[in-house]
Amino acid sequence: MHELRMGVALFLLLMLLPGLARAWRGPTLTDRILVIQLFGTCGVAVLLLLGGDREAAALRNVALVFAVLAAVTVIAFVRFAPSEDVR
Amino acid sequence: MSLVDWTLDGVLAALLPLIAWGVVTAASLDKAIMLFIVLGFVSALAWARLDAIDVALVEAAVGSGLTGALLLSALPAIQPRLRRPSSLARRAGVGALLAGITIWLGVTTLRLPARSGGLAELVCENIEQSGALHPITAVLLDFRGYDTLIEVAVLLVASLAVRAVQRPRLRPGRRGEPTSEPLASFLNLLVPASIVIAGFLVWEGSHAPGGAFQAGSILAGCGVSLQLTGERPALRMTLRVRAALVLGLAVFVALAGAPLLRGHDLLDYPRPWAGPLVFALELALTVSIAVILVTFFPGAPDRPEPPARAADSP
Amino acid sequence: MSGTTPWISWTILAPLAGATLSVLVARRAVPIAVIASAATIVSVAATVGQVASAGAVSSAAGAWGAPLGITLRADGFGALMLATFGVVGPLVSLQAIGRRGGPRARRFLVLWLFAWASLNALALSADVFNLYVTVELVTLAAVGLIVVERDRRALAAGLRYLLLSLVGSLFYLMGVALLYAATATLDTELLGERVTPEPASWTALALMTAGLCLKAGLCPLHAWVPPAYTSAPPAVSALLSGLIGKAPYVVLVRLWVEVFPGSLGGGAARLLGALGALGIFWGSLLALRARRLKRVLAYSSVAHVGYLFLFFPLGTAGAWAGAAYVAVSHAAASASMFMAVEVVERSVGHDMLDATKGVAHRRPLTFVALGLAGMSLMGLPPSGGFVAKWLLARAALERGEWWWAAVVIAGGLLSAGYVFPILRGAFAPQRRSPELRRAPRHAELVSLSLAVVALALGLIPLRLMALLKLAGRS
Amino acid sequence: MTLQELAAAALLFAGAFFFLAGAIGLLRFPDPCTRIHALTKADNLGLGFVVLGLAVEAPSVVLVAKLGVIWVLVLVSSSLSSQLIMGRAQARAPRTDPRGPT
Repeated sequence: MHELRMGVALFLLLMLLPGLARAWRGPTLTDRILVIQLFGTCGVAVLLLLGGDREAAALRNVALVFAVLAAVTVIAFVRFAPSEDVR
Repeated sequence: MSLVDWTLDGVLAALLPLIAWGVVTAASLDKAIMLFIVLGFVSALAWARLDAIDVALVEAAVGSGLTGALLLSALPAIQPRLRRPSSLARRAGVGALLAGITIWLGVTTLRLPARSGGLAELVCENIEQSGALHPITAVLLDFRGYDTLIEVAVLLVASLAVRAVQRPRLRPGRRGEPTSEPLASFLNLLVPASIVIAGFLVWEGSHAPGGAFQAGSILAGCGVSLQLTGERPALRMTLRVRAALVLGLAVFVALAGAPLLRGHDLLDYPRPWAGPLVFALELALTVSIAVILVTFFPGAPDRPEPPARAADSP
Repeated sequence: MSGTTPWISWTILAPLAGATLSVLVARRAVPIAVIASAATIVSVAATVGQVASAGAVSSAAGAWGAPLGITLRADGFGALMLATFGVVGPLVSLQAIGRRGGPRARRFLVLWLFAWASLNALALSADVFNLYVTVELVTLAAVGLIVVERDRRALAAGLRYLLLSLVGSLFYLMGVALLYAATATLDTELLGERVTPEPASWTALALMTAGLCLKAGLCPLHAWVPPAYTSAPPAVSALLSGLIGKAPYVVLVRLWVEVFPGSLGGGAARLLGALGALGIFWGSLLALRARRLKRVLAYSSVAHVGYLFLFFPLGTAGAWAGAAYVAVSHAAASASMFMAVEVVERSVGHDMLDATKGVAHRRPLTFVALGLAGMSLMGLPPSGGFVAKWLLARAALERGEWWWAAVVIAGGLLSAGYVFPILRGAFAPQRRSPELRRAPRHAELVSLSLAVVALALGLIPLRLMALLKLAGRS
Repeated sequence: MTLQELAAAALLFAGAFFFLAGAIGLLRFPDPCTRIHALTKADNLGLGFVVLGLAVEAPSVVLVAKLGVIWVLVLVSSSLSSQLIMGRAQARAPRTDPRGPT
């Protein structure tokens, strides 16, 4: 079961690569903030998977922190990011 | 460690420099910031993987969450000025120097004699007498509490310095954009959730990874959200805010000074009370760290400036 | 620690408590700062007294002791730096107290109290990681002080200083990590016993030294110094050049003398000495060419950092006394000069070199101060600067390395070249007396008292040296 | 392999599939509006299935509750984020694209 969870975690990490490609290419800031959202969710999932077979709840706390702060970046983005990009 | 574990670590280790390279070579500032936030996510995962949960918590909260928001909020002020890439030769020179140092450090680290984990044993031996059952908290607030005392002063000074140079120009909430319905209901959920989670993390800190810094960052994230959406006005330096700002340092200085009056060394907590005292200190620090982090964000001016001065800033 | 009053801890906690309180009760910031300063001065005096009578004093934070906890230790060197900070700093801060507490003066006082606490903590720390933390607080308080007037140029200079300083900190911190990995301790005394000549140790030493040299502004890493010292308010420049600029050097000396005792006299030490000599020449030459008073003083500070580094290649007790004397006398003299420039600038409206023309008759106190402090900078007897340079030159000749002595003497001549024009312009006869604005009286008095301190340092050299000899190993 | 483990494995695989779908959509879809559509699959369903997969095996109810809280938090904040991001994009769209019905 440990193997399976690690395998899924690894797979999710690999899913970050297409995200990175999108972040690199853009072309708009909107695309990039979407990538950040994907990474946040992926991060939560990976942390939960890593913590799945451990006694310590600590890793799930990291996921909790990720989850609760996920929107702050987006709110700052909406407030402050320059606006010239949307096509 | 199975093959999957190794591959997982390998992918993480490969992702970090890849993203970092992207941050450094990004053509525009906004792209660099976006990639930097991503870098924060991945390094939090890496710390978690290294079993440094405390660091992972801080990285998740401060490194990616708050820092990302802070960088984004600085973007409008600096965007037009970033137009001058340095010469290729200079960049190559700096790059070569840094690469050299990095390789040398790597070699030196690998050649270090394999010894036991530093002071870890000593920490575990003495943890019963300290004010916390989690080794990291014990080190931060008891064994090396004096370091943390000065670090808290560093945070407060940083806040004062930032406040000295902030302009009221970027004060959100003045823009007259009404809070949308979903945003309002989200904030209604965020505030209680943040308070509960922050309290939970402080409590965890006494026996598990967690503590004042992580909890403070959560509260700060909530405060920043309220401030950025204009739901709450920017922090003004009222007496109450100033009290929250200095609470952590004040409690810390008091805890450091009180033993001196009784002829002991500084920060020498009376041992039976060490646990409750450290916990009270954590609570005070949580409040202060949260307020200090919020003051870093634009929109937290000294006091309401008269309109004449607010208008003349370019 | 038992029996004796823990003055050593109060030297840090008193200013820290004062700073905390004056943030909270901003309206009463000035009286709080006065009380905290008085308490700190008493603690510093008592600590210095303890060290002078009974030798090094120490205290273990949290009663844990090394290697688990952090030790504070006041030896001769630490006591000397405490005394320097405790005399020069409060005198400079008097000008803010004298201004009767506008918001700027209040911000200045709060940040100065934080800076003072961190400087004292730095002088007393016997733990390489704690030294890092104190250096960080010194740096951030310094940045806060540079930008205290919200001036645009100062903001750029402060940010530049902050970024370069953080790079320096990063290097230092990497060194700390390596040392801890190799020896499992952070305490300087234990490190001195456990450090062995292996790649990790000297890599750590190299990283930490490079970082601290950047922070100290050793030539050729001094690019941040002139903009910071010239765009900050003069009182802040006085603190920066006189006290805060010495902080990284204090850490560096602790590293080289206590943690890596065997490293003195090697090729690296000669390299540091050579960079110091380069700094003396380059700083002095730029000071000669400078057209503004503050710029002259900023480059003069670069040159004086150079003198401090001549200690490393010489490494003898005499050279050590000389370097410590440079640190102390330059602190007083440079702070005095910056305060005098404040008076001139306020009187005339600018600080070009010719600003001093004909002002001597109208601001006699300031020009007595400029003259006395200038004597110390040039190294004329009987000033503290003279004793410092004489000790350094003698130490060089005793070791048969006359070239260092030549550097010292040449540096003195060059400094005469940039100090005399300031005074000559002032005493030149004027056809008509210039229109002067009101100048702050207390700044004049502060400048004069600092200049007297710089001069007096030359008259009581033996007592100071007796204190320094307690510095143990050097 | 017990039935419980099988169920967990299936759920985890389902989660992974939706993450894959989201990532590919983010990379391949032509414009931000469609990309955000792809992304919500990963956010809601992908994480949801992973959480379910872990919950099946969770030793205690408290842990299940905690997983649920995390999922709900991510759901709420991601739907809000999508809304804010698209709101921002649309608020500016008419300026560049005022004419021409599509």
